Amino acid sequence: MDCPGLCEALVQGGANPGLAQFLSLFVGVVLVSGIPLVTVIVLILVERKVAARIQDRIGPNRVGPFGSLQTFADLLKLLTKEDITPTAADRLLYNAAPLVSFASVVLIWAVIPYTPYHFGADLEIGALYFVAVASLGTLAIMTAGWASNNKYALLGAFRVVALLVSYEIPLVFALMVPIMLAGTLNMLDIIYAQSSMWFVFMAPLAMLLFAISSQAETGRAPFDLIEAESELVAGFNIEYSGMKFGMFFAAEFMHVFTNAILLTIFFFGGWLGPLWNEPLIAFAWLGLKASLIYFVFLWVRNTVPRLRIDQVMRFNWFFLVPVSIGNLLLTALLLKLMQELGLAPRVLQTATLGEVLPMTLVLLLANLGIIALILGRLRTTGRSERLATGGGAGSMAVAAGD
Amino acid sequence: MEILNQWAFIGIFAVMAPIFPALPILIAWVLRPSKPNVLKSQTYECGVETVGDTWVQFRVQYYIYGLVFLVFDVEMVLLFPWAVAYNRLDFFAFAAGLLFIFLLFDGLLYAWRKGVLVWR
Amino acid sequence: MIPLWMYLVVAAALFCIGMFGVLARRNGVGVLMSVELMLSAVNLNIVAFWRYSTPENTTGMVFAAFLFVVAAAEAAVGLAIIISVYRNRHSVIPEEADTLKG
Amino acid sequence: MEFNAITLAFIVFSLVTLGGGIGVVTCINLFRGTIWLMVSLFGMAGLFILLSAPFLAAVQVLVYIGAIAILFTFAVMLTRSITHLPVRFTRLWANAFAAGAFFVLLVAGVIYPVWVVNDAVHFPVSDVTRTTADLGVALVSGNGFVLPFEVASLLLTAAMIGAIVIARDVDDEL
Repeated sequence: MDCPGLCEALVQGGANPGLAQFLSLFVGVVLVSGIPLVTVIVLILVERKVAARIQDRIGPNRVGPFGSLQTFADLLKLLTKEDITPTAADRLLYNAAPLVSFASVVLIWAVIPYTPYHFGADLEIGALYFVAVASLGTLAIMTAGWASNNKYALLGAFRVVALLVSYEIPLVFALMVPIMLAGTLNMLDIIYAQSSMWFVFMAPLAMLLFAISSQAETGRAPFDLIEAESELVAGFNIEYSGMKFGMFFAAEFMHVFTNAILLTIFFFGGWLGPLWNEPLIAFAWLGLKASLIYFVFLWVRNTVPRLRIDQVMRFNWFFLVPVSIGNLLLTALLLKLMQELGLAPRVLQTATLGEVLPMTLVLLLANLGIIALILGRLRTTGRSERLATGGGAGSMAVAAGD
Repeated sequence: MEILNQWAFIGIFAVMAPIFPALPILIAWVLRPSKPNVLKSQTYECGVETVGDTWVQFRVQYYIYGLVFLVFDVEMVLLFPWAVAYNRLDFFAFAAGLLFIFLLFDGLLYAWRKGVLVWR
Repeated sequence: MIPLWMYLVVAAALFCIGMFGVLARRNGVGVLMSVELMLSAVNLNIVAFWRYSTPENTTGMVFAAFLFVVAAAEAAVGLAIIISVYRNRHSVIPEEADTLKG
Repeated sequence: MEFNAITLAFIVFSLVTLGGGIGVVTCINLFRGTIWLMVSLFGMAGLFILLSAPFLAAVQVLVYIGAIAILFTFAVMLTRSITHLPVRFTRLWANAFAAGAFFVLLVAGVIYPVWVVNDAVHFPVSDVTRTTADLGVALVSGNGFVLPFEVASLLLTAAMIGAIVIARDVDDEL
């Protein structure tokens, strides 16, 4: 049995090989899952600080230096809050839903390569694993809404689920572009395929589609119409209070950062950067890129207005889905043409910069062409809609598609 | 066995993952006050008494969104191997993928034409 | 390593549970769920046979993948029919919808 | 057969699969039935992993838990009286007996004589298995399964159109 590192040391120390292997895996699990759990505590503070700055406020600044202990204060408050379970609720499912919701996000981190040498599991189907695990979250929301036995919760859950499943289609079609370029589902191989050129230069449109739909998957602004925390009751988690609500909340925060990390891995080269062979530097690159993307997500969240559900649905079915399918087909066509002409390497993992440059240029130009076309069409559609409604503000938000 | 070792990690992870959120909930269960009363544990409905049954009839459009998603999801399942193997294949693979997606797109086009994807 | 017959027994048991559901459940949605169980049992059999007899071949995997397609199509159309019948007759009991008229 | 981690995993996944199945056919509340179905199919995904088919396991979770479960829950809510059906079963004992007899027949008549005693195929002939990329090559290469691949797409499109026609409200017509 393969048993390196800690496991080997344990066996030499006289432990049972099976037990040693289990223990080493267990320690690995705790280490890997510890990273998202620690990050989420930091993220909540960062999110509040950034939101405050964007809205010209100061943000939390009382507890600890610069308010850095605010999250712990909130945690203590949540721990001592009374936890009300409505009598009409289905108790088992009501209690299971927040656990599944949180677990569905933590589970994604099992396949994330932190450095070239440190990762949880190196699965052959890593990218598909992420899509599959993320779909557990949808079921958790459905269960939460149903088990609360509340009309608003159920209706909220139905709307979230309809939104989530809709936006999963462009998400996966956009994800298929880097997979096709790299020719593998393995997360490490996808990163190595970008060693001479990041995929964002070959598929900027797929990157944008992935970013938009993953933002929608987290249910945040401008897609937070179901929660609408400033106007409506909270949607599917209306009956949840105390720590159980806190778990839904933490899962959402973690999901945003997870999406930033995934975007980094699929399009921005993961831990690739100067001196990435050093584990610490590689980890720093991953963290830096993901933090920048996370900041952009926060920026979008705090500046873009909330959309109505019909607008969100229309935006998805009449704009994102066809564009993502068209993008996939166009990339496939160009890639195959260039490969047949000998202008593109078939294995990107070992290709040099000179070999990938022609295909990058062609794909980049094609992507920019589509983006220009879409923007032109949006402009004309938007103008005609504004004229038709007499300059109503609502028509500006989503003027895509038909 | 190397592969199963990776999956053993996922297995332990899957058992551990719900325990992480369960721990704070358990701690809260010990710490929190618990004074339930009839009014407090009623179903919340904007402050007024709950009216009628929760299992209200929903519109069929939710089902149709789920249906279209299911079809796309299964199509994606077959497209994933196609995308992974794409670099190894010749031009015929593109034609096969194009036809596959074209057939799928027909269904989407039908749904558009019937207007079932417009939220109402 | 686990011998093949153990997988076959599990698949057979699941198939029979599904069969019981199809025969006995009065609720149309319950019947469809049981059909999904039976299809899954078949899928387990296919994958087990593939793994134990011809793992160097892709045929078994391809078959299993197509079975997912069939299961999805079955669920989609079956549930649509149940919804339609329910709307017209306010009943989800298969035996009560026997006139074959929408 | 020695007792090791794989055996333990097999037992756990089998119990989850069969327990979930029993939950599906016996539950009163259909939403819980959907959850039981997911539990059962989740266990089956574990069995797929033990059979070194991780792609199929991921697809199992993606398709069943991600999509079919959602569809079932929507359908349960659309046909609301379903959760309060007074009678769960028709001819409970006769059907239970039939299913049990069929199981005994399968095990004693087919599985035991052919695969336990006969020892025809007992253990995998090789540990070399095919990957997702090989599946992709088989699906779209000319001498592979390209025709079934396209027919699958056609079948799904037909199912989608058919289901929309059947399920659509009449007043949804534009």
